[in-house]
Amino acid sequence: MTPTDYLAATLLVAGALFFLAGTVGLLRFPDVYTRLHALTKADNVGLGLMVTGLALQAESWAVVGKLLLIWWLVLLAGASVSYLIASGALRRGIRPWRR
Amino acid sequence: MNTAVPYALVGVGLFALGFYALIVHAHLLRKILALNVMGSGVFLLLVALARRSGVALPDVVPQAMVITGIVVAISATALALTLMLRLAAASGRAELPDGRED
Amino acid sequence: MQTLYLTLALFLLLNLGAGMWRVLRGPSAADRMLAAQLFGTTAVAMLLLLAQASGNAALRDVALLFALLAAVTAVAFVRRAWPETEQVTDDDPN
Amino acid sequence: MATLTLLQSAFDILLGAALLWLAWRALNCPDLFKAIVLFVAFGLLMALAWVRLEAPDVALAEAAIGAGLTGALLMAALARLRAMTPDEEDSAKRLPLRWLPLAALLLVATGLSYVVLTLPPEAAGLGAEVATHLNSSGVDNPVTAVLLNFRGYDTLLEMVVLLLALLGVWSLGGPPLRRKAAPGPVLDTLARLLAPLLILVAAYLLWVGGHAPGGAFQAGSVLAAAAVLLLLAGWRLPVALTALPLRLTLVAGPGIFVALAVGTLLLEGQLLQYPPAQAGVLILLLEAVATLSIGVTLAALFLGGHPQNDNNDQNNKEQR
Repeated sequence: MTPTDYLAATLLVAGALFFLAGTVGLLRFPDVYTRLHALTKADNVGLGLMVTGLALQAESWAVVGKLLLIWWLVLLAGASVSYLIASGALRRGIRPWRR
Repeated sequence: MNTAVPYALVGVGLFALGFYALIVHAHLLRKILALNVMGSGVFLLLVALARRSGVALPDVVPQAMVITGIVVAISATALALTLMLRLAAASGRAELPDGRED
Repeated sequence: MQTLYLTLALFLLLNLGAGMWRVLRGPSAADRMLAAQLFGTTAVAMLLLLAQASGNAALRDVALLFALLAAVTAVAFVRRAWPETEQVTDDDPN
Repeated sequence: MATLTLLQSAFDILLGAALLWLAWRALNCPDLFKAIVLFVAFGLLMALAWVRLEAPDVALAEAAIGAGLTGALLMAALARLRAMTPDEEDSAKRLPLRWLPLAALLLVATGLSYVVLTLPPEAAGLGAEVATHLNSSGVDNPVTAVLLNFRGYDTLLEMVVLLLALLGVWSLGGPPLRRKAAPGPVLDTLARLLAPLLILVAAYLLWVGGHAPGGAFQAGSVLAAAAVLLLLAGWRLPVALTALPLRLTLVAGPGIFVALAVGTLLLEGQLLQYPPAQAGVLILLLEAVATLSIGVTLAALFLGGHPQNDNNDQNNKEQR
């Protein structure tokens, strides 16, 4: 294992932990808005860390480009869809959670 | 025992699950889902069985057939959904008459 | 590294299984859709890991398709299938 | 190495169990919307199963169709159904002899599993045959070679099936559901960004299909996804294009296939037997036209009724 490998492994594991955080948020948070918040942020960061880790191991720049494109697409879709769901939920009168 | 055999068994399971749901559920949308699950089971069985030897040259003919099958399945699903909607528009219910209520 | 890739892929699959609970539980349609969205992102990560583990570059194309198409089902939900009046009250005992 | 095998087996078993469980829940939970979401998740996991079975071509098709189009199709149908029948919940009537099909199917599943487990370990397939003739097929991807050269008649008939399904839908479907609500800036931007990318990826899949996983079906499905996204964002075809140009695009795929079949039958003496020197070009041409037809047909299937009914009174876009 080279230093790059160690760095990549650290990034991958960190990414996986963010995914775990996202899932815990999805299961434990009290309403749809907080769950949206947990999912979109944690998962997109998790995927970003994983993409960075995999990019360090990639065999060519084309692969790095594809990995970044995939991440960007997930960010775009995640951001737009979470906006659509949140505004739709508000319009339908689902009240945000208050302590 | 290699990768392929468990998936072939899952294919068998999916087929049986889908068939059961196709028989017991009255709602047509559920029947359409059941048909799709059955189809997925058959596809899985086809590809998994072709791959079970695990040799260097996997048989690609079943794979090609499954790709065709997936596209045919979605077009058949679209037609079935339209038929269901038509029936619902005509009778007010998305179920087949079962003869017991007449 | 191979072991790490596969371990992480397995971990993500378990994660996905846990997220399934939210699809079943709801309570609102939006919650179910949201969880399905999580599946898409997780599947992308899993595919990228498997691509690196197996050296099969085509799996990145599968991940690319997932990333592109994740939005289509969700948009279909928001624009078509989401009823204007949500009957379920969103109160979670947690 | 032992750890690797163990991890892979664990992955396979978990994935298989998840597939069976998802199918069970999707088919038996009372709420139809939940069933659809579970079915979409099922399609997603199916793509992973294809990956594990080393069938990336199938995984691409499943990803495009299972994860994208099927979900959109089912959601749109459910919305129309709800508009017609308010009590859409599946009552799951108690059949008097519910256990009878269960027992029969358990028997069938056991028998099938027994057959699967006792099959000889070596599959007597056509893998070697395909590999031998791959050089003369004009492409390097064996799946594309089978789909468009060795068994081109499958694909020809498949295009006809697609067209027939669309004819069925057009002759049955009422006017499609119309949402008057404006798509809003976010959805509009998303569609404007994603649709060109989807078209680009479709072209990439079409090109890459010659030597790596990809091809006309996958590309066509991605093209259809682009169209579906635009339709959902409120875009409609200009009225001028809904009559003849649309119909021509729809029949172009089967049409060029039939023309080529007749041509090869007359010149080479056999159906869809391309001269090896031109095979590569012919397949690419065929695939390009087929992609366009598949994409437009699938999108039209999503839209439901004939597009002319839909926008008699509209221009390029839905009223905002």
